[in-house]
Amino acid sequence: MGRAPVSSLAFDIAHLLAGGMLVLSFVLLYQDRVTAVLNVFALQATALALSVAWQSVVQNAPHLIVTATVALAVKGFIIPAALHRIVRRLDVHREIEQVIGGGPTMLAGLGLVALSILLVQPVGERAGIIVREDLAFALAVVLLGLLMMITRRNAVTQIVGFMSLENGLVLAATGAKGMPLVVEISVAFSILIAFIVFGVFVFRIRERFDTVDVSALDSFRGERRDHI
Amino acid sequence: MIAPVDLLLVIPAVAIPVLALVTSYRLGAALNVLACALTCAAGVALLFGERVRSELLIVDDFNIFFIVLTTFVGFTTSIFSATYIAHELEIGRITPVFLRFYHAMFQAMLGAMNVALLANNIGLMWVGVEVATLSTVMMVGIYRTPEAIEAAWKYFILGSVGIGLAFFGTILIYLTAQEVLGEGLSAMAWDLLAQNAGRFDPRLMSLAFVFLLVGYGTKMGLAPFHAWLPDAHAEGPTPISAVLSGLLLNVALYALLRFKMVLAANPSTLNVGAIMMALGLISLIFAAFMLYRRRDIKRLFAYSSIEHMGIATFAFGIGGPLANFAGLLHMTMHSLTKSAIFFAVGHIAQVKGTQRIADMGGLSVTHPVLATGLALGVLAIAGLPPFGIFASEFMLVSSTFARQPVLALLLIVGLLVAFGALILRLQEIVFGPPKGPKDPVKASYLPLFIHLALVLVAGLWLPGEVVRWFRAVATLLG
Amino acid sequence: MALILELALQGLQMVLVVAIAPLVLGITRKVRAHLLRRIGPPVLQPYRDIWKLMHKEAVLAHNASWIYRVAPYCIFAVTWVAAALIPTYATGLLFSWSADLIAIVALLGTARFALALAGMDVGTAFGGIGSSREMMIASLAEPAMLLIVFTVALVAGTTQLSAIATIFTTAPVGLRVSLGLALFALMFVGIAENARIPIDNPATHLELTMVHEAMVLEYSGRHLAMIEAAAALKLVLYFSLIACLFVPFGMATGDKTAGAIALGAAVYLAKILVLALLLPIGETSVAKMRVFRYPIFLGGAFAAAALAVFLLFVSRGF
Amino acid sequence: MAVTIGLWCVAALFAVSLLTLVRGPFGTAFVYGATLVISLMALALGLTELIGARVSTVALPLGLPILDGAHFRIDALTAFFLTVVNLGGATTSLYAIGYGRHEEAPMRVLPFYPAFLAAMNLVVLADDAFVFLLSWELMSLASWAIVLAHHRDPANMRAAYIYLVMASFGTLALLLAFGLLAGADGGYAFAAMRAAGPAPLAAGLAVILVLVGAGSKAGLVPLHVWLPLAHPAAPSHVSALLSGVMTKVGVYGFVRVVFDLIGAPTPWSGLVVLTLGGITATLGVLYALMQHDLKRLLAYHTVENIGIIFIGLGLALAFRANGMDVAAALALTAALFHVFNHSVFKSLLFFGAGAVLNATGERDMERLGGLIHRMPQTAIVFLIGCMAISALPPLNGFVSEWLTFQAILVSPQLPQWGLKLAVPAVGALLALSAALAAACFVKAFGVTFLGRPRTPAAANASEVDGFSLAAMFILAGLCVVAGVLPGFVIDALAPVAKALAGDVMPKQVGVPWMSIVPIGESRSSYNGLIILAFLICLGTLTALAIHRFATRATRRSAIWDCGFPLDAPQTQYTSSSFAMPIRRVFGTVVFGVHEVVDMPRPGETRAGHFAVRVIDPAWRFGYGPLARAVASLSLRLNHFQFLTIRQYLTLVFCGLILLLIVVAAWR
Repeated sequence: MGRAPVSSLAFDIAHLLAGGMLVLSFVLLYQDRVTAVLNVFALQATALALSVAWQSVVQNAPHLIVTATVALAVKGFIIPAALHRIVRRLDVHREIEQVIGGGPTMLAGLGLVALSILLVQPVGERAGIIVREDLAFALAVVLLGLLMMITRRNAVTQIVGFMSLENGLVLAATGAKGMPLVVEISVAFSILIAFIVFGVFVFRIRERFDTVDVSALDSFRGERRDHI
Repeated sequence: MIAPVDLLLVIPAVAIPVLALVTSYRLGAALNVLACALTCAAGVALLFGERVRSELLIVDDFNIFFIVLTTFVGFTTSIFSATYIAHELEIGRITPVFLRFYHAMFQAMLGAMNVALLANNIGLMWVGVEVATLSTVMMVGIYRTPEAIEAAWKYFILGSVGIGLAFFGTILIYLTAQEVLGEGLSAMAWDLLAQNAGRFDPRLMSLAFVFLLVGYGTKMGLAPFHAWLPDAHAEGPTPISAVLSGLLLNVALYALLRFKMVLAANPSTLNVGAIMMALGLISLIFAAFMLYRRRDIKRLFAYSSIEHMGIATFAFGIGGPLANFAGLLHMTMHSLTKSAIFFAVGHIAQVKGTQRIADMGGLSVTHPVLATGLALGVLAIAGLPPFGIFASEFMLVSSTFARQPVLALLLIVGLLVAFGALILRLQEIVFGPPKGPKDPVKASYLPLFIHLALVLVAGLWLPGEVVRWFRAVATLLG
Repeated sequence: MALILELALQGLQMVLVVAIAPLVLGITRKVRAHLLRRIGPPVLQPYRDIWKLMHKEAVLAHNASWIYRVAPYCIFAVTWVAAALIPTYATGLLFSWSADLIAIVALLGTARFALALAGMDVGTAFGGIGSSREMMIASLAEPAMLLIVFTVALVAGTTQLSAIATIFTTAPVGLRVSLGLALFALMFVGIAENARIPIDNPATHLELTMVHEAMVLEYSGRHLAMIEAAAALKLVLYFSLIACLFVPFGMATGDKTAGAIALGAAVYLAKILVLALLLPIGETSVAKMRVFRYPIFLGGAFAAAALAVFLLFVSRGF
Repeated sequence: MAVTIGLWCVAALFAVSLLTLVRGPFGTAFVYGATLVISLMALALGLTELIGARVSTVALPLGLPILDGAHFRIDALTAFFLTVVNLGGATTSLYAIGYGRHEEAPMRVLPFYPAFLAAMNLVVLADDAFVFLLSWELMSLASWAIVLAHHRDPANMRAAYIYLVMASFGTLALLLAFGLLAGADGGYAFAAMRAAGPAPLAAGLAVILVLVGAGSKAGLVPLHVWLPLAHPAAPSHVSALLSGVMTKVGVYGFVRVVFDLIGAPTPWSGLVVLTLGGITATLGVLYALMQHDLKRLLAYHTVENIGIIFIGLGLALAFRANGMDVAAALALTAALFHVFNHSVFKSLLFFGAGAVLNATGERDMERLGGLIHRMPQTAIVFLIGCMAISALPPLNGFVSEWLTFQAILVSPQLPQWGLKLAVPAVGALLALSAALAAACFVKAFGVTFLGRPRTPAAANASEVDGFSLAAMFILAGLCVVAGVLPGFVIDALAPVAKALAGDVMPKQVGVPWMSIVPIGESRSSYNGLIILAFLICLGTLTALAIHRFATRATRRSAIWDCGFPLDAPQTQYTSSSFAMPIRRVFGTVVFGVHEVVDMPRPGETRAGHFAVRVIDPAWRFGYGPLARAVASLSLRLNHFQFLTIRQYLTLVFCGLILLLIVVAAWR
């Protein structure tokens, strides 16, 4: 990616935090134990919170602090804790079955990062430098989150995938200078996630994300294959 | 005196808590109808008041028509839902508690759609669409059968991902805009965006549109992002299926079109028309073939909704005044017709006690009026005259063939395949030796036949005002 | 006055063809018999047969309908009209233009239609077999006939028989391969249409290969007489068609002086006589065909006619 | 204003149908009586306009929103087809006053019948693409509903389904053609299309598309498959409309677009139409010969006659393309004359079939026979119809085919070698189909009305009611009149020829002795009147003479049958045995005939069996594989209904990545 002017401290820190989130996404992809995944995600949430806080300082937009605290509280502590509970309650397999192995997933992830940089790279003529870097990272985090959702068979890890996707969104939103409604929307997202967790917990949706037993699935499709 | 624009938002907002608290079923249903009627009246009043434009809300040629349509279909659906839900309550498929929840959610959804349509702010519109989605998720799962929960869950997850992607696109649009329009609300206002799009960064806009297309495309049920749609239609209560097909898909497409307008105002952006045409054709042909294997009547018409959304998307993709006009007409006609079909289907499924097409043959013998309604609806949706969809498809196919012969051929292949499937099922349901129970149906035919009458009239004659709006929007869409 | 003369000439032609029809039949039978080393019936026998049949009472099956009784007269009348419209001794007769070659062929089709229906009326297996085969033969012969008409019309520029005759006698048409082929094809078609060997055997009964005789199996008395007469007329019709199309010489083409008329009549009778001599020679030299070899026979006729048309294109180059 | 009157008639018809739909059955007599009256009015209108040869137009504030209203127009062509349509409509209504009484579910026919008539009239009146296609499709829709009248029979359901899908296919083809003619900015008014005059390539493409679109309605091979299924499925009077009239509306569509809107044809388009017509004529009659269901036989014959009509149209195109306008006028007149003739005698024949169906409850000829004794009047009119459709002089069918032949005989003057060689071949095909038609109707009439009854049903049949007979006798009379006085019809068609072919045939009325001369005295002439007079005179004179001077004695006795009569009616020739020789000759080549003979050995006592299966190759090679392809494709795609959420997410992901790559690649 384009070398940034070293002078700007603001850029360096933002760059550091955003990059940290990206790295953590890779770690998430790499993990194959549920508990570890949850811990790593908590870490990423914390990184997000820090980066948002830093943005609020840089853009001197105090309301972003709310977002930061919400992110830290909800995604840093409450939800990981809740998920730990669920894992214990519903004894979800501790081992995460992967659809494609770790190596290929990593390669795919790298490809996605390259793609996102490729996409954002030419944008920068008029966009501020911070915006561009953040955007590249945010896009990469979003795509990696999606990748995680589709390469893991385990409900909990899929929730985590979605949440890291959403981390990317919040990163981008806060990166956009003076964007209205960011706080509200980030809060709304947290509620959304709460709903998902709630759903998993209440409806006992374990592997209904993805079951190997197809016949069981068809019973949930209203039309069975024998009708065909 | 409070302006109709605000009424459109206030009435549902008031109705939600009230309906959530009212315990009596009859009262709740009546209030629901009343609220919808008031909203509809406010929408109609909009036609006569002067156009409004504020930081957050706007009324222009484009959305005024969709607001009237949405509130109207909401109104008719509420009438239908009253009789429908009564029957569901009798056979105990849902409990009074859930019924209160249902009515509240109904209003929430309609209100959210009004927000999305009225919004002059891409963020606000996004919020509207998402709230509408989430409230429908709730209602899809309301029967709490494993199938229903499965459908709702699928809808929820795919919808959430769509939400996220659409939001990312919104952020990108804001980023491009704020470089020109400065920070704050003005960089998210429709009219300003459309006016100044020429000075935005085309690359970022194109990138944004891709995310918006996937995000809102998921809401519209464009293949391959359609997965939630058939099951959500099939497993939820039929009024919800009617509103989903009739309104929510339209609102999502409306959002997409707003963004297309912005892009159309900047010539140096990526040619998104091609992408939309591709997605439209894929949806059309895919859905057309999927129609053949359907055994569940509601799922059948859900796939037909995918098909028609594909047609509309294709129309806007190819662009030009004629095709855009056809697309707008098609959206309108489809929402009226499809909701009418779901009204009929709801009653049919109730009297026959099943949604399996195989178990509901010979309807014209057992329930002639319902059969007539369904037949007219299906013939209309299949694109037969003298109904409105014939007019829109007439314009679309002929003008496309004059410009892009090959695409027109693909288009008619899709249309023909879908036609074959629909007529096959129609004959299976309406004709042949009668099957299933013959007991009379307690139905309100009013909404069904009002919609059909409107579609019929629109197929032969459109008011000059509507034509003027459509022309104006068609030119804006480029 | 002139009109009356015209009518008289037309009437003369009509009477002429009817009058000579049984005689022609008799001659062919006689010649055939001689070729087969038999004495054979006297030449005038057909007159006697028809006369006798006319005076016998007609025996009808119980379920015979009016069609069965009307058909013979209808067939006779149609064949007579068709025969009377072919120029024999003079061109440009009063009604000569009321039907061209195509119409005459179609008139024969009408006669065939009536005959086939009559064959099916009583509802016997023989009648059915006859009708079915008759119609098949006709459907095979028709395209060839049309192409013959096409050839002639190409050369003469008209399908009007007396006009064709006039042109062929007056204008320098010359000897043409196409016309030869057309003649060949027309002979084949004529043999098929008149139920002669090798397509059919006019002198046979109780043979499953018979066509014409199978249709008229139930007939008796005056009805049979009519059908026999019609058959004889049809033979004469084809003879005079060949004469008119391919050897139209000696006809009274100009103004109808008595001399010209007399000459034309004499020449006509001579032509017919020659053809009546040639036909049995051809017949005796071949054997009866199996039913499903008919397509090959008539296919030959069709091929010849088609060849005639195309050769004409090549030669004329138009 | 003529158009206004026409539109009022249409409106009245719609009103009748709506009234019936709302108020329930008023009773058959009312509906058919009303349609009879209205059709008669429209018929009068058509005739007056045809004689007067005026053009009148009107535009209503309806129709396509982007268009300045709905346009309607009456010109010579419209007037002629108005006449044809409403003649059929009037006679059918008259017939149905009697026949309709036997309908068991009248409400499944009554509301749609007037709508069907109205739609057909509207097609003819339409003057812009939208109104045209709208009424075109409405026509299909109404008739579809009627075909479904007896919906409990699965065969009828199948027929109706295939019919509607084929109809919509045709409509889409026409829509594409109109798209070409209207251009990208939608000049959908016919006037605009006439003015535009498309580019040669577009014109050629449009001709093909119209051939497909209108041809599928008219029943051109290989688009004919719906016709023999749907026409028999409907109640007989509606079958008459479908076969006798609606196919003609298809022909109208072709003529209107190709001759009027596109204008300036190219020779090869003439060649294509001509060849297709020839093939259609021959195949149609061959399939007809193989049928033993009376109504299906008639339906296949419609295919044949449509072929003959298209031969004429193709010739007209070819002549027009080479500036031989008189010849074009001749060919066009022949085609339109045949349109009229076929509408007359095909309606007549379907009426007859309906009468037989009523009297015996049978459509299968193998179970009929000897009806001439029980239903004498029906037998007479049916015979006249058979002779007319077999192109036998002096009836009307012959006149139009004779004119077509005359047009064919002009063809050598065409410059193109392809046409030179094709036209005689087509002529031979035409002759072949004429002869086969004769064979086919000998079979139809002979097996149904002659011989001995094969079942009690046939033995106990009774004559039909007066209304039906009246309708049939009117049509039979028309067959004779149009046959002996064709000059009037030809002159009535002159304005049409003038408008579409640019020239007219010489005036016929006033030629001495009322004979007709296609292009000039010298070429050829025909006089049905004199021939008929001669036939009657000679026939009666001979009969009288014999009865007077010879004997009139007659004796009834048992069948002789060559000495050993078999009095079981099953020994008669059946329709399939009648068709056997032709099946043998053409069978293996043209259609996949499949004969199964199971003959017991001598001494075995079991019954022998013989079965024939004739498969329309259009099914075997065309539609069957198509249907199978759709089925298997839908089966494969159906797996997408059974994926898991994660897999659906994968779809979304892949779609997103793909689009992103597109954006990245776009520079």
